[in-house]
Amino acid sequence: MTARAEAVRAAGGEGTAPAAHAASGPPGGVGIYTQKLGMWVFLASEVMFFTALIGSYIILRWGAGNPWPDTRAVLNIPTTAVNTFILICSSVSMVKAYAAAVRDDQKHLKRWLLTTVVGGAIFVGVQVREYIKLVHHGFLPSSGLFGATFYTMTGFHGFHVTCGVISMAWVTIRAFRGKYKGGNYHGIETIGLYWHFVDLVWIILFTIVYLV
Amino acid sequence: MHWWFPADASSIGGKVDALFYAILYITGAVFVLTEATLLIFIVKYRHRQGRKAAYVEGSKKAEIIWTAIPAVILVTLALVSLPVWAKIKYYSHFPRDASPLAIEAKQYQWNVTYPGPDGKISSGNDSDDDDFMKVDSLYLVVNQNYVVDLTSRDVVHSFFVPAFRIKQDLVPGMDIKLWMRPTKTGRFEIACAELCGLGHYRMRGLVFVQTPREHAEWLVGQGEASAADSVTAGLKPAPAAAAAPAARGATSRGKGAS
Amino acid sequence: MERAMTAAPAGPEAAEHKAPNYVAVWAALAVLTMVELAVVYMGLPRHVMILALVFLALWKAMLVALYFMHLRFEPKRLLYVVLAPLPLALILVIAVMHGFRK
Amino acid sequence: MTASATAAPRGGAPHAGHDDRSFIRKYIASTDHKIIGIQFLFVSLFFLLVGGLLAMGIRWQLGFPGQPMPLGGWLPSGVAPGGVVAPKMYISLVTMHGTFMIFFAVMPLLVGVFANYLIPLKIGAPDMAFPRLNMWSFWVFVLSGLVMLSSLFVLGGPAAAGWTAYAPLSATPDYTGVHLGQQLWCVSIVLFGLSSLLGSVNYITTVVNMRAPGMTWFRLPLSVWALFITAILAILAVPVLAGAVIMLLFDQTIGTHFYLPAAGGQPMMWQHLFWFFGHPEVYILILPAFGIVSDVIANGSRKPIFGYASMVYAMISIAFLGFIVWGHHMFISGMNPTLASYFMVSTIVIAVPSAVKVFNWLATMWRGDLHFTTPMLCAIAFVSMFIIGGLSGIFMASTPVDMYIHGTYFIVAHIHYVLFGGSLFAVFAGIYFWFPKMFGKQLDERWGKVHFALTFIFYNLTFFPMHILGVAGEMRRIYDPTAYAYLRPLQPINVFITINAFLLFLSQFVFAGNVVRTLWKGRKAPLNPWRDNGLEWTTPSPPPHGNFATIPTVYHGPYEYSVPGAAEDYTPVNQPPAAVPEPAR
Repeated sequence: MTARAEAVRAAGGEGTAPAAHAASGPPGGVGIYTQKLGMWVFLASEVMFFTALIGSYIILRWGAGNPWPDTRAVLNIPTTAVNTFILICSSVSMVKAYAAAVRDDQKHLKRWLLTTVVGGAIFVGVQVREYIKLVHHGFLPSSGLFGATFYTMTGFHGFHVTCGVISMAWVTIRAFRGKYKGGNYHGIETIGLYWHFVDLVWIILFTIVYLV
Repeated sequence: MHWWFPADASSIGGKVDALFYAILYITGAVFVLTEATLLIFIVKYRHRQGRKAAYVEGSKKAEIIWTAIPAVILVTLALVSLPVWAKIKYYSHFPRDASPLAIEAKQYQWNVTYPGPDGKISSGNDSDDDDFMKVDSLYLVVNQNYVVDLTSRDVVHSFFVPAFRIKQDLVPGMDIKLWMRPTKTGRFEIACAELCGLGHYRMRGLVFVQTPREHAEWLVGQGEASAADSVTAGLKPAPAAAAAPAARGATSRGKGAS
Repeated sequence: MERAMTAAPAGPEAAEHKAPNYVAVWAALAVLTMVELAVVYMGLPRHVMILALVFLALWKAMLVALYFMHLRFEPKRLLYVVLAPLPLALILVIAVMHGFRK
Repeated sequence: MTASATAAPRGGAPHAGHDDRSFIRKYIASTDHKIIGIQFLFVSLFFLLVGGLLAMGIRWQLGFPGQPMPLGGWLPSGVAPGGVVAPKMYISLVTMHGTFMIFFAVMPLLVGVFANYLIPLKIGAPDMAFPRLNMWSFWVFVLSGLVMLSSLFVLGGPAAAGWTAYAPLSATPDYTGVHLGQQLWCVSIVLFGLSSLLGSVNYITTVVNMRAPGMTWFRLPLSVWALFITAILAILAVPVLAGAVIMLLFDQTIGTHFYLPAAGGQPMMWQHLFWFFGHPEVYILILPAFGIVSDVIANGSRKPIFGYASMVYAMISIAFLGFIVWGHHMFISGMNPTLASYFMVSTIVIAVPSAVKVFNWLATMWRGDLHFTTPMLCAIAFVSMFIIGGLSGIFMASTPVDMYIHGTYFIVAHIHYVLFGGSLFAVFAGIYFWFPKMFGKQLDERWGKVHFALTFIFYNLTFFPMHILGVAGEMRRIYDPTAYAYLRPLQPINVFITINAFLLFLSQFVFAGNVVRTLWKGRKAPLNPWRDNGLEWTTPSPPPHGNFATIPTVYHGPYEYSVPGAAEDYTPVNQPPAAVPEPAR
């Protein structure tokens, strides 16, 4: 940790040597390369976006004291629990892909990326199937506050996962084309951050929407 | 020509105005000082041949002073405002001896519900509902406390009586209470102060602040007088009370009667 | 450009910390999810259940953030970027909850 | 990821001389932060014009209620029968004026233009961290602006629920009769939020990671500090608006009830979410102005900015406090009054750092050598107008006084003193100051001063009397104030304001003419016309693609004017100190 901090300070801290800076690639002010920093800043704003949605749910349900249906009677908890597990697994395969990229293990990188995409796609598929069933049972966004908040929160999460799957697929294609060779793991780590964030949001959503 | 506050006609008006003037004097003084300083600097330090600016990067002392002074003034202001605010808006500070009223706003009118002879606003399903309703007109007795139940049927409105210095939003789905005590008799205007649709500008009502006697006479005229009101109005108690139910059909009554 | 960016920092930054045992974290997440389900079907008093669930969810979220997003191994300054929105989110929700007049 | 990787020319040198990009890549789908800044400039000046025109409609109706507008006969009779503003059109005018001015004029003028143009140049970077993202930020902004513009022409008219879009008025067409217009408003705001997000991620990352060697945090010019803090505010506030607006859109379209009380929805929740965004937004609209004005005043006074560090800390504390004061927009909304008391105290506290900034600007001018160039005049006007706007804000902070002036013209006066007298004067200061950098030609100083003088006079004559209207109790967003007996005596003031508003509007054509004339046949500007210290003046004007031939090294702070013993009264930040061998680390 300290050795690393030293390295960072030398490479990119305040008062960088001109040569080190010129490429704009090396870590700058906080010792974090640009894409990663940008992704984290973006995720900070995503936190606020989900705060608006989840906060509204909390406010409408507990703050305003609205009557709430028994979620377990409406939603299929076992299926979603399995689905949650699939999403967690895809997060694990993502870090495995990242670890493979760091040690330049192209075979495993491709394999784990593929696993991640498939996991994400299964998650989205199960969610869509869940939606179709719910709609068939007459549970709609217009069915009271629970319907509204449920579809808005899970819908926007699903939208994020879908975006994630699409960009993961693209990253996978790039990986097969050999774009992440030679320890070039920045792209993998950056998209991975987004992927884990989406997973993290789902962990919260699963608990407060389905279980509570 | 009247280009300033409308004449104050409620018990809290004086306090609000006093706070306003206090802030006006403080900010006025700051305004004059800062703008005068600015003008003096503009004139005194304008560029002239051979002048060179002094190299001054800052002064801890000066900065501490001009952080502390506004802080003290402003915090004092907050402390002075707090009790006035509490008196106006905290439910715990509402007067105990107040008469009830209910105002329901809808696009674009004020439905004022008055208690009947029983002196209470009945909840909607009360069978012996003797409340009565007036549209856009609020009849009050001078120096009498009122607690008003504010509700809205459609969008957010804002109940604003400039002469009383009172404003309170009416939010659909919420039940908000407000108290007031008119201190001057006369006719004042009620305005809507929150955009509520294209008829917002004509959502106008009137407050009639009456002496107890005038008010009792008005009640009798409405056929809504209680025995006590009739006495105040100078009528004999028994006949007035007996006559009341017969005359009541003339006025629309209860909530949602419009 | 890409090549220029990647070559330099790869060494010190990545090799710095030993990769955490991702499988262990994954197992922990799986177990915690099962515990959550158990809590739901155990029939605990409602507020105890909610408290337990929120605690478990935060625990899982922490695991993901610390190990999968390797916040544990990042400079402190990045942690501030990440944590900055959380108090604001809390303030928003708590204030609005108190904004309703009971 | 690849977005960043593609365009940023390393070190700038390779492209500096010969630029072989096609016309489209160079001027339309450009990833060059300077072109994007200039694109933002012209697009948002156009929206400023649109917003101004809408304001003229409002003022006509208020000054001369019920009389046909000049040229009003051209409008369809459903909107303005016989050229007279109809009540519904009036509400739409008010709504769209606020929306265009805040989201599409002032915010992009301050952030879109100056953050894009100045940040890389001032910190010594070849471009933004993510140039292609930056291009998308601009084009998404254009798209959102077009959506908003198109809503003016759809059946049912544009949004008519105020720029604050209070639910439930905005949440269902039942109350306004506006269907598509209100939905387009929501779509446009969400797109706008996306654009602002893309931009802000860029600004933050750029400032953090791409500063030139020696450009330490406390050597950043205050303009960069301000834009950086603004970007943080935007990152944290705008997504909340996006979430809230999306829920509003769902209420309008797919039958949810987030804000509709019929099924338990909460109108108050909209207000909280909106103002949780809305108050930081106020600071998004003023912090960049603080920064620009600080740079210009130090330059015009030929003196270091007084108390640089406390200026930075003041902005940081304003930014933080800005997130916990939103409730002061809701004192009379039916919110728990105890909560209102907390908000009053936090609001009062936030006035302190603003006061510190004003005093520091005054102290910067003290014992200076003031050059009254047009940018300096605009910056001084900013300080003097911001004093008024800041002081009038104190009235609102006091809850009992706010109860009376809330929703009156006092508020209208206040926000225009802050947003026009404040932000727009700073925008003008910035445009006059950096125009030579952007286009290599200097705006005519004489016409600039004429524009300044006319704007300053008519601006004050327009907005100052609004304080009086407010004290007399005139509500805002009132179609016809003469409907109220107690407002009828105020009509002469309204007429006076209207006449001056027209003159203020016309005065802006002096500026437009100056810009057009200068671009067409202006003289070439000297390399450093204001004898400024900033890094941006060390490259040619306009700077080549990639900005700097070699990445400069910074040796000292940005405000080293009139250093004792120096030959010149300015010291560019990249000028190595004669005596000290090593830059401070």
